[in-house]
Amino acid sequence: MARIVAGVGTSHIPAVGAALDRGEHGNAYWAPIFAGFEGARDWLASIAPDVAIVVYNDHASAFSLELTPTFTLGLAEVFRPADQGYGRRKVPDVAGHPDLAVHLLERLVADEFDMAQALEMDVDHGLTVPLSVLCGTPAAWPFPVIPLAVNVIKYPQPTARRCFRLGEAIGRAVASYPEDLRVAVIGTGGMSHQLQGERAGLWNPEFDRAFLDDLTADPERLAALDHVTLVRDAGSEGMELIMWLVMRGALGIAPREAYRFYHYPASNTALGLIAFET
Amino acid sequence: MARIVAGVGTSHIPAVGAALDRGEHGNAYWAPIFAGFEGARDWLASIAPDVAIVVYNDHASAFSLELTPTFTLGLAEVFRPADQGYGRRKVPDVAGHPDLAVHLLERLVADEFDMAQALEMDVDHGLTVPLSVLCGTPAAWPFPVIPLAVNVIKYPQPTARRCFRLGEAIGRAVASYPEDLRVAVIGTGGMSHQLQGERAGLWNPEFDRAFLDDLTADPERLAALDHVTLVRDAGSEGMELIMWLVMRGALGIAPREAYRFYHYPASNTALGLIAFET
Amino acid sequence: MSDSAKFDAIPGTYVFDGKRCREGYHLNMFCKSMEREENRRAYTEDPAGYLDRYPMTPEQRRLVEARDWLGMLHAGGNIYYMLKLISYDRSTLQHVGGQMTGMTVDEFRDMLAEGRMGPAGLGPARQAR
Amino acid sequence: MSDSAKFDAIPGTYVFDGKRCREGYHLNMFCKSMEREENRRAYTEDPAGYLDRYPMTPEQRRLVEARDWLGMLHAGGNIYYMLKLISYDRSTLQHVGGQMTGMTVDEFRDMLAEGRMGPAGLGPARQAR
Ligand SMILES: [Fe+3]
Ligand SMILES: [Fe+3]
Repeated sequence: MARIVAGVGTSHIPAVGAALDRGEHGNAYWAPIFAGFEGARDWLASIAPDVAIVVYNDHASAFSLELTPTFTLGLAEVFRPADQGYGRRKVPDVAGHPDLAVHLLERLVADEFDMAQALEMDVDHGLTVPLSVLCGTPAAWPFPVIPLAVNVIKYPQPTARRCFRLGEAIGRAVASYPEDLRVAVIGTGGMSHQLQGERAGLWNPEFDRAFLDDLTADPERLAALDHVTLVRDAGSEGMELIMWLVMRGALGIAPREAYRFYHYPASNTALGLIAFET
Repeated sequence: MARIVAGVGTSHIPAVGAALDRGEHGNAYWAPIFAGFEGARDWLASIAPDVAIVVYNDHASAFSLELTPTFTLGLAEVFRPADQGYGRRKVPDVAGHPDLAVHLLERLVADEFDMAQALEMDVDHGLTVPLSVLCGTPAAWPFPVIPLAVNVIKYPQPTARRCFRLGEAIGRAVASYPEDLRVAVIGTGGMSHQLQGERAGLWNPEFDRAFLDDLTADPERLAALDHVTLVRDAGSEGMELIMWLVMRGALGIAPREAYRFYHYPASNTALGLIAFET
Repeated sequence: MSDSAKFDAIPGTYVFDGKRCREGYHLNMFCKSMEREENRRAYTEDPAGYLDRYPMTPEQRRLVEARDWLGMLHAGGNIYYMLKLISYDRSTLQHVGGQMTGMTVDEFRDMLAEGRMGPAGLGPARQAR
Repeated sequence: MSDSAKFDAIPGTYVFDGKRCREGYHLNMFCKSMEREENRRAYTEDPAGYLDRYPMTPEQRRLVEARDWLGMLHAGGNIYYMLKLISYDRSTLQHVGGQMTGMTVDEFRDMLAEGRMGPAGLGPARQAR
């Protein structure tokens, strides 16, 4: 039987990927940040999951205003890094896990989650940067990945509560998969940030610290956050944190925090990274 | 305040549209069928809804295997008839109702329905044939339409229960719209039919009659139908009947049946048409 | 019994599930491409060259070339995608239904008119509604 | 207070809601088109001709031509779509953030380093985490 063994919440800052791709990760600005990733990399290598479900948002790369699904599950054999206007990132293609993905799809739809299903989908920095953060620069990613894209760039986004419930349903669906698989769930985006408007560059360390703490101490408070509070306190793009709640919902009652790293500023935003074992 | 005043369930047989488009609707095969539509047309003209929500399925026209959403709400100003391989149907473009559509979208997502939202979408016979059935051949359709596309051609489809609940949520969402609007909900597809395999041409009059009866007498039984039962008893494409349950869910406790017509065969399938007032 | 075993127990019926969808992906995408006039023209002018664009299995390609509709269904075809190739051929679902049920199109139409295909398969004519 | 009024009460923040989405549709789709090399080339060769393909309002077009990012945001732009035009320009979100907050890029970077943009807007440097 499959089971969820680990969860990660992590920012997916494109500049982090660019720093690595350009070999600038050793400079004064980036070195402390990449040093902060080391502990998570070592930890994840020791966990060695068989497959990861990566909950991320597409940034108008695979989807566009013509059609915006709320939740999209990727069923393909392989996902290519998207061209976001400056060529595809020179990172490995992302192998999928169609068998588990189809199983999740069937269970989630039966469980009244109205998933969109994708058999072809390019994946943007929302998915590839967390892989770089957690795995460095291998010739191939060390595990297959099931992408789960969440709409956060076009109102109305799913509620924090719905995301948490989706995570719980993923936990049930994984537990009903017959093959022995050790599954990690990675939620990406955040932490507090705002790229737009007269409030661009927002930083709210109190909000971020409480969010990290309450993933263990009071996940119910986080699941109850409404969109107005999220935008007001975490910034218009801080809303991405709802994807960490999918991860948290999948981990069940009382996961153990294994690692944490927080840094500001990284590019225009606060960077957070937190790891859990079940 | 807006309210739902009428509901219709109707087959969306492409050959019905073709018979009308080619002027063959008066011949011996089609005349009894078009005669059966008359009562529904007169009834709907007397209701004169301000807007209709048409729950239909796309037949690989607007969507394709690359990306299949479960529920898609159309927010556009206008929807064009799709080219399904023999040119666009020569029927009027379909005007949308973006204000009500955006309101529905916001309420449904807040209510934990994971809608995809479409700002550009061609509509195929699943939507245009019911308009022909109910409105004939006007120079412009008599009311704007909000398309709600449901995946029924790729497993896993949403459950009958989920469709019923979506209808209930649509009822709540319409009731919270501030403007006075009289709304019709039209569910399309079915009735018993199967286009494929050694069982192609399936007809199950007992199932169909009980389905029509229980829309009034026992909607709970219909909402509890599982996919295996639907495919076994109503045929692989009879599954489309789940879209009538969205309509039924939207009508609330005890709608009154206003009209019914049933005919077999029409093209390869049974044709059903039923109308309700709230 | 799992859902998938229950679906398999339904006679003469093919549920387009995850497995068939993956198997039939390129076959169905070829069929869908027939929606566009420029593709129809390209296929007409050079059928083999056009089919080369879609990496089907050799068996799937043979089934397409032979217009073996039941075979395509078994090999992952989805009837709504296949319908676009049927339209390209200027054929109809009744011709295809006949082939799938082992009848001529006229026999198939008679069978429909007499209502002889029930949930359990072919049988005596149904009583009128 | 409605949700939309509550969002409007948040300083310097634009929620990409249904109204902005409709207003900004062609503006955003123009920006998105910059993802593809052939479009970038066509825009570079004939900016006015290329912009003609997207039926923006004259005001939106003026804002695009002037690279008035805050103006575009007010006129229905979505920052993630605009980012594709920012990339085309070989500019950065820090340059754009500076323009939107009325700073030079260096002032904006200093502001970030000092953590002076809180939920209520600009203020004194935040205490380190
Ligand atoms: Fe992001
Ligand atoms: Fe249909």
